[in-house]
Amino acid sequence: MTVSAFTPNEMMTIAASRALSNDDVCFVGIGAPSAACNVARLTHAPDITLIYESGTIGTAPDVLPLSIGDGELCETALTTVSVPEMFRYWLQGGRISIGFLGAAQLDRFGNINTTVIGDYHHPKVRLPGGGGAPEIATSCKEVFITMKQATRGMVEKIDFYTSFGHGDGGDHRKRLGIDTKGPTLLITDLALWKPDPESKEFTVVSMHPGVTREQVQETCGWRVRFAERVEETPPPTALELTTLRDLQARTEGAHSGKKGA
Amino acid sequence: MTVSAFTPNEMMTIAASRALSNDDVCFVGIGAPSAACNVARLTHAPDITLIYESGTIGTAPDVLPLSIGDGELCETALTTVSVPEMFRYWLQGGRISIGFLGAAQLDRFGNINTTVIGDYHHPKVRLPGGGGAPEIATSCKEVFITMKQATRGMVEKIDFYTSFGHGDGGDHRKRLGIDTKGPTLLITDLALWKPDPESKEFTVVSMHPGVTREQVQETCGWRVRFAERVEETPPPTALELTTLRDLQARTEGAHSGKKGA
Amino acid sequence: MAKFQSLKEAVADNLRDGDTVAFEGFTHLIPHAAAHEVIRQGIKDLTLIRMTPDIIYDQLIGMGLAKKVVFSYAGNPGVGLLRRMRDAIENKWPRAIETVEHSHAAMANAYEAGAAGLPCAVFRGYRGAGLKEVNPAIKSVVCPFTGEELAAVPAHRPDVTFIHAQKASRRGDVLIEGIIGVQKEAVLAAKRAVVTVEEIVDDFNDLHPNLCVLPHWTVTSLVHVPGGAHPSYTHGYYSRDNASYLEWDKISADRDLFTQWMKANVLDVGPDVFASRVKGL
Amino acid sequence: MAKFQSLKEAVADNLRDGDTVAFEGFTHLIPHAAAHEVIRQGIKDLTLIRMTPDIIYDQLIGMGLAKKVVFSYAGNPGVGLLRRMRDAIENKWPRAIETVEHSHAAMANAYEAGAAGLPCAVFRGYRGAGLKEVNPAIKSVVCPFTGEELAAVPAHRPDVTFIHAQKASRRGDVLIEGIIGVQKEAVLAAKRAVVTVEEIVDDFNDLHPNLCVLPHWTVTSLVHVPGGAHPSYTHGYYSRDNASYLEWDKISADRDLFTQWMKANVLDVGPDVFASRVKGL
Repeated sequence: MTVSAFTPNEMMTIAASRALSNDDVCFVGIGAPSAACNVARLTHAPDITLIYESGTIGTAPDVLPLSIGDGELCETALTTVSVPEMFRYWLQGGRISIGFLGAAQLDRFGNINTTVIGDYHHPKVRLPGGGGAPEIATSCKEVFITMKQATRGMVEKIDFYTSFGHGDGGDHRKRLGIDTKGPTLLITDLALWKPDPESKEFTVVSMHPGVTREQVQETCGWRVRFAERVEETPPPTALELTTLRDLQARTEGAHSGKKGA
Repeated sequence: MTVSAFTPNEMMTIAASRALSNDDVCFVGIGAPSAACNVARLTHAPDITLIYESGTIGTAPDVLPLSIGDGELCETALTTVSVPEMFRYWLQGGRISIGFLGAAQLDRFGNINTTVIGDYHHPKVRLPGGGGAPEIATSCKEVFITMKQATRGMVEKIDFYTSFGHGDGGDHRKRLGIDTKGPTLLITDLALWKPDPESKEFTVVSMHPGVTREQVQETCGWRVRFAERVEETPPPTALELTTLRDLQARTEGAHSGKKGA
Repeated sequence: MAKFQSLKEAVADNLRDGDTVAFEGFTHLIPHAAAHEVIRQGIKDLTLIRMTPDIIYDQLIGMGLAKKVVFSYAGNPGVGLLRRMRDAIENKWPRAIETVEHSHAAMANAYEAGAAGLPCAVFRGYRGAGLKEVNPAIKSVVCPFTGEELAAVPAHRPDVTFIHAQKASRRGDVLIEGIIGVQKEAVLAAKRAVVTVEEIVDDFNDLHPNLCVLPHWTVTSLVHVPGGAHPSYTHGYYSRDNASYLEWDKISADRDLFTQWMKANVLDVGPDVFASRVKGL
Repeated sequence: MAKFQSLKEAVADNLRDGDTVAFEGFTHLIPHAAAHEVIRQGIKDLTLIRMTPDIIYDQLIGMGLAKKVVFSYAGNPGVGLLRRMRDAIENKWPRAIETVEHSHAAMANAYEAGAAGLPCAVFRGYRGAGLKEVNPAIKSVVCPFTGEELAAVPAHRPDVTFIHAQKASRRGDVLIEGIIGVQKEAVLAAKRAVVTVEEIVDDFNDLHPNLCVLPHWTVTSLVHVPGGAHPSYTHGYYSRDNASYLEWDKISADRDLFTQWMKANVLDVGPDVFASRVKGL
């Protein structure tokens, strides 16, 4: 295996990790966000503060947690607080710089649905729901979203507003009295997107190596806007890729173990 | 010294201690309440739970604290919580059975002033203020009041309502939506008083040994009501008196010590 | 005052048909043994409160014991969806259930308000969120100083809360360590509280003063159930049985398989099996 | 991000004339050394917030540095009244001060709300109490579910909070143990926080997970001042100097004696004297 070969998923995680800095305080969701945050911590941002909504502040897990409340998170944390305190003092208190969210459905303004497909009261599919997302979306200074592109997920109109992004765009957040920035970055397996400064519509600013505009459009349910100048995302470095793969291998080993393993 | 000789102060403290039981959870103020609660704990109520507003729950101090937050309270407590938690979960949460209050001024309905003598905005004497009292008076299931009788303290009309007792009497508490009992016992150096079931006016139900009705009236600023049948408070037992005196001697020794003592 | 009981007695004495009940534990310390005893006793028409319904509510719902679920995240953590809960919502199997859905922040604040004896929780939440359109229990109050509209939800006041904890002292005080979640609040918010513990120790004399401790007079019943959180975990005792969480995804996918599994692993056994389930974890 | 500084720098960098400032510590861990540095620097027109004003506010007020005091209990704990504060209120010496008076519950809730980023605190308080007639900052909100009227007070949001704590790690994380009071809330509610500590340790790797810890990114300045709470105490380091509290009653009773004492014991010395003051306690 050469490190130059990488999957779109790996590129997505690594691109997300690069958007994080040493001074960030991140509210981390499980899955891709957790991998990205920990890759950042293990590469260019060793002092980044990772917070999981289970109450663990300043965690440094050696393997990725399967759940948001794995023991490893508490054992490696600076401190572990109660869940009400987490939501009151730390999230609502405005102390989180980056909130990471995933999405089942996403629209061009960064509004997210993870609640239901179909009508809320008679859903076609009942999804897990919002968890911390409604307040993560409005209390964190900025929100990063990660998801794999698919027309099923990136849709013209979401079925339910689990969490608010830029609403109908423009100054919609401001009109609701929300003074945080909201979604400032969307990291997919194909591209990096940023909201247009005026309309707040997500706009492709960088495509990952080898990705074409057609691929980006084909996997997206709305008509994609590209920035005037679209960069190419630098490919994963050897360090980034081995860090991610080592982390995932350790994680696999730790979680697949049956009793006593 | 024989144990049969006792001071009015000692009688007051011991009479107060007798009103407490093993199952009580007491919110303890400094001074006479603290002595009474600890005498109860050291005699007939070893399992009583003492709580000080500094956050210490289930304390068992060997000496009486000088302040509400002495180290001894924390060292002997089951647990020590933050002050916001103390006021939210433990006091406001309705978990305290007895709140103990003292008073600079008291009226016949158990309303207390510890804030100012004279006008609030141009006080003759600025007193320390209410501290925890306004909410102790309404959140504890019952309130016990201790004070030494004096016409200066037991007055027809208090200058300021630091904490609410029975207001103007009758169902005044209920009319304000307060569903706790309020003052149910007043323990002075001369007598035990209980509110009349209807009018809620404090009524002498027991006088301490050797005390006369005249003494009670002379030291009280309102016309005293006596119950139809006034008991005589049993004098301190040898155990009660030695327990109190030992506690006070230990306390004296601990607090008068200069540095390094 | 805390009473030491068998799990059977503790459940029978405290939980009745139609009660509102919270089982709490945030990934950590989930009271599985207690939930299984409720299932064995068939206590029904329950209103279940829980931030993350998780496997135990999937089981209670799948067994037809829930009439309503109040929740904020209905997933099998790290695995996927709750298939029995979905089946109840989407297909009314084995019965229809009502749902009251909140955000985590709202649920945590509602427990906090319950513990604090308040009628409602006030927080900055639900701004722009769809839940306030579909959940009539989400209202607002206006800050009298700034004019800001804040979210308000009713305080949680369960009839009974069940939690699992590390230790009880002989007097009945309870120690919770590690990821403490909302358990203290859930106990203090409830009329009655049942706590299963890994271990009973003589006293708590040597504890650090600032740990999460519930005094004995805040607990109704105490039960010694080693392993009682499995397949969740107990910090300091055993690890999370991640394989069981993955396995649940398969078991819960099929009504028959679910029913068989519940019979073999819940209905036909007792709380003593939990100790053996955590051996080697 | 926490910066390690001298006390002189930390005060000069963070506190300005006219600021709103909280010095917290509930009997325990009162930041005396920091208050004395503020007095030496003569920073004035301060709005002082503190549940129990205590000796340090008596000193700041007596030195004419306060224009307003927000408080809930103005006493010398276990001793009596605060004589300098009384002199300012009753006789405007050395200057008139404005007072905003609350109950402990209101003050604790106001810090909690400040830490939680809310504009106001909502609680069940002040029922039948006279303070709500004289303090216009006490208002109410109505529970939208039960109709109950609840008290509301503005959140505390000090420009600066000063606290004293046991330990800082080299990274700047802070540990508070024992009677933790409202210090965590007071720090999180403030725009800037200055923490004096007894000791600086390499790291906090061996701490119990559930202690009261402030991460370094919540603290602005850290200062190593052994004994910095004297005559208050630091759990695990030295005891309360009760004799000094009793002595203060005499010193503060007389304006001249007070002025002389302040010169000799505050103005003419530096923070290094605190270490010697706690020897043998």
